[in-house]
Amino acid sequence: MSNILKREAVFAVTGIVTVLMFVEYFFFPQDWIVASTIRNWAVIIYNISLGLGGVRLIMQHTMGTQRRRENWQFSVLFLVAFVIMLFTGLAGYLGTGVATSNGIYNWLFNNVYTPLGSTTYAITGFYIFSAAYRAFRARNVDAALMLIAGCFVILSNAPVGEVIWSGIPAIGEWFRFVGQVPGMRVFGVVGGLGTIAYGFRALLGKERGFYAGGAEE
Amino acid sequence: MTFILLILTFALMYYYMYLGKQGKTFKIRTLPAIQAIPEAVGRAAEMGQPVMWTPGIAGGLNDSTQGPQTLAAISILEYVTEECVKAGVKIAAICPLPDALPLVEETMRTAYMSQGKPEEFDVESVRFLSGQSAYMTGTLGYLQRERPASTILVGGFYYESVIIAEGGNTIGAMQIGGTNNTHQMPFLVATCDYMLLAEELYAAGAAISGNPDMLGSIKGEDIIKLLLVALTGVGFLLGAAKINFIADLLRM
Amino acid sequence: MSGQNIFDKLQNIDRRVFYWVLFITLMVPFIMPIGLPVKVVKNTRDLYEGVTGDNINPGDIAIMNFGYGVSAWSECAPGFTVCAKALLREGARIVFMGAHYDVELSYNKLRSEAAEDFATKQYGVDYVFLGYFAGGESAIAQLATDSWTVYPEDHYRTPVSEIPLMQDFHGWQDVAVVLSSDTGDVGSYFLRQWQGAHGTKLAEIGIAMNGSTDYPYYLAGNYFGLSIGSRGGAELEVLIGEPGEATTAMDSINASHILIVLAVILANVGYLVQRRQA
Amino acid sequence: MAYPTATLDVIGLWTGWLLMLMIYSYPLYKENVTYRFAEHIFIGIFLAINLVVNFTNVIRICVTPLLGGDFMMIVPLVMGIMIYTMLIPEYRWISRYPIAVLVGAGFGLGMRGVIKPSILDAIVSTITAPSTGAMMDWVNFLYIAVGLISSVMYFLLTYEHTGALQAPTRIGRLFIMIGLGAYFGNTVLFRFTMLTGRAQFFLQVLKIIPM
Repeated sequence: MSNILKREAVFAVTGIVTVLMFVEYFFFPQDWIVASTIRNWAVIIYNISLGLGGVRLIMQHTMGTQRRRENWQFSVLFLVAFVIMLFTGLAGYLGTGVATSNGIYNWLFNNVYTPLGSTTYAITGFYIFSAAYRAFRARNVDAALMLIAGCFVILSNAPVGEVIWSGIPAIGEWFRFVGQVPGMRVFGVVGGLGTIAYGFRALLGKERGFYAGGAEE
Repeated sequence: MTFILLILTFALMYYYMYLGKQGKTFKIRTLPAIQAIPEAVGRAAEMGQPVMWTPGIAGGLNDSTQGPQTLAAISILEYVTEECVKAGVKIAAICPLPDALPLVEETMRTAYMSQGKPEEFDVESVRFLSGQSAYMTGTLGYLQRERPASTILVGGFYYESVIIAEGGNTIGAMQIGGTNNTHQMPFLVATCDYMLLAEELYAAGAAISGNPDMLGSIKGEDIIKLLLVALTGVGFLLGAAKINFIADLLRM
Repeated sequence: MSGQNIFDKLQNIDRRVFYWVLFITLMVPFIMPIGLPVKVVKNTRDLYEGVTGDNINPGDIAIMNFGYGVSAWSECAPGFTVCAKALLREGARIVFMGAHYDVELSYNKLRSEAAEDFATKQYGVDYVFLGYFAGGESAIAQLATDSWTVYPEDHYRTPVSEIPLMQDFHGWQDVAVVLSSDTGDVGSYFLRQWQGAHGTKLAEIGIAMNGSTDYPYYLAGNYFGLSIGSRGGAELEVLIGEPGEATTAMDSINASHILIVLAVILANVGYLVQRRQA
Repeated sequence: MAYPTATLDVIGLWTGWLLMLMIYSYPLYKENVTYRFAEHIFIGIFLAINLVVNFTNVIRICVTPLLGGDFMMIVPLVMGIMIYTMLIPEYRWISRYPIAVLVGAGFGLGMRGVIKPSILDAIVSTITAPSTGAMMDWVNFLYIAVGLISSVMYFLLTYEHTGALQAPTRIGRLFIMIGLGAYFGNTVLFRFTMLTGRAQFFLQVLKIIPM
């Protein structure tokens, strides 16, 4: 019984939901209330599940602080930042319906979260520079082709490419709009097939990732 | 046509899975990235440092293209964890995906159990980091502080791939990468020692298990690929002669 | 490492040297601008033409999805702003939505950048801001079939049943065009669940990084137009005749792109000479 | 936008500027205490925003309709809460049900959605000959077709790349490398644009250039 509940029934639910999505796509081109409802549920479940990570992270840092693990002071910093932001945000939401209506939340959002988000997002610029420096070396034909395509695209993307040599934009555009098409298209084709095959295997209970220890605790 | 191709794919996969069950053997071609996993774990054992696994932030489970990548990454995690338990190496799983956390934790727990050492599983070896930028900065911090000997960067990655992989390079870690996200492949190719490109990521699970069912399904998939190659080849020749029969057929 | 010759060193320059040089190189053109002309490519022109002239009618409903956060403003906002201006000037009605927590900030920025165009329009009638959505592809598929379940209220908590524009928007059949600007995958959700499933007219105002994956879809006709990165934004600014942020950034882009190519050349000179010596 | 004048806004601007330097101290120098400081603040604040936004979202799409009489909404609400059973070892299995719904929807939407745009349209586009007689268009037509065929063959996973398959799979790999190189090049533009934005912010806060 427990195996049925813990494993088979779980697969059945996955399979049924998947099939409902197929049925809608192929037989109800306008809309099908059953699939639509299930999808709406999935959206809601997903939203609720996002809180789980939060619970885990708080547990992680609280334990780190209690046990005075290395760098525990930073766990305290994390918890303080978290608590202030959470309560001010909720206060704003419960008060007016919009979280940013709370002054403290809004200030932290604009002046801490926003610049930090932009900063960390842009940090890739540095790393891509060193990655290009190391990877773009003509070690063999494969690497040389990657190097040539990469450099022409880089130069053609910037208006200055045309100033250096009038042929750069034409060659760069060829790489961007023709040269790379087979390479990119193949990822669509085989990636798509891979998605279908993986889904099929998982639905049949063959993929370890999905049934993740499903037979027992 | 979509319907026909979907059914045909299922049918072929099922047929070859059936043949696999009947004893017909299929082999997956050598995937250097998978062969390198024991080496990566062995390196960590020699150096007395941990192995880090992370699946990227893109793969929410209800996401059609990213979710399967996370699940494939979890298949690889199970194998890596088993190897780590055998070698007595610590493994840290840094997971930024809340909905995948239960699977990650259960997978590792199961791997420890299968190696007869359930008591060694430390739930804190699964670390959660919320949000992309926080995940990235947190992982960089982890790399610098714990200095893992090897990193396994497989799954649905977004822009954090190049940062985490360059962070791994900085500390001299051996790196195995893998993703089906085209936009991150160039960076993992540039920064990792071994790489699972696109569908190879999904096939890795089958290669690891050696399960005839799974290998059969990959064979079925290959037959579809050959069919598509043939369609493209014939379609190209007909198309060049301005006969659009195949294109019209596929548009149906 | 005293035995290192110059070619060894060229191959192993400390990454921090590059990082410093790069950051400084990006700053210099802001202090000393150059201003090179920007050429408009076909995919950008197709995007612009697809949202102007005969291709869009007054009253048509357009969805504009902020698939980018504040962190990607430099890349996505200029092109997105031009398209919003163009649609408003054509009399189209716009439904704004977003997949990032900070979508409100991106929306506010758009409002201030296109203040003159919004000034003549009425909220709820000519445009509406639905705010953030989570739920990935399921949510986008759901939006196509039953939009009101994804957004029972707009961002300001007004029930959609009380918003005039929303009376005409229940699903894919009501929408003339979808423009998505993404750092992630939302554009591809629209591609599969709207364009692929229902043939909706769709275009992407994408980051340059995704130009390579987006372009084959443009060639195949899935996207009617495509703007690629800040360069695409600068091209759109040329097309609408209003130079803006992307045009300003082009000088720094020029300088940094030359720098990276120089670094790659240096590394290869070192590598090839050393290989010959060996 | 003009440089702010209100004290709180000016402090905010400088806070953002300092936090930026703290984060960039990692690539420009090395991992250090200021980086760790900014890192932990960021993780904490981000998590809180994450929770607030998702909480409001759940209220909006689930609780409000439920209170308005849509009693079916109790199902996803309960299933969502079921995911939290993973925190209790003996009831962890219950969390598999909501995950099954998420995964099922993901698989269904993915498998049904991927075939047309990613596979069929890609092939149709590859085999549709150019409408013009321009030589270059025909060369490109040939290039893309040969490229797609050989690179799909590279991904044949149950055949070793030897014998008759050696040449086409080798060529396929070269096409893939060109694709990845071009991709890398495009990404450089994207990443540098982001960094350009930060360089501009750096100068603006110092009032070296106008805001």
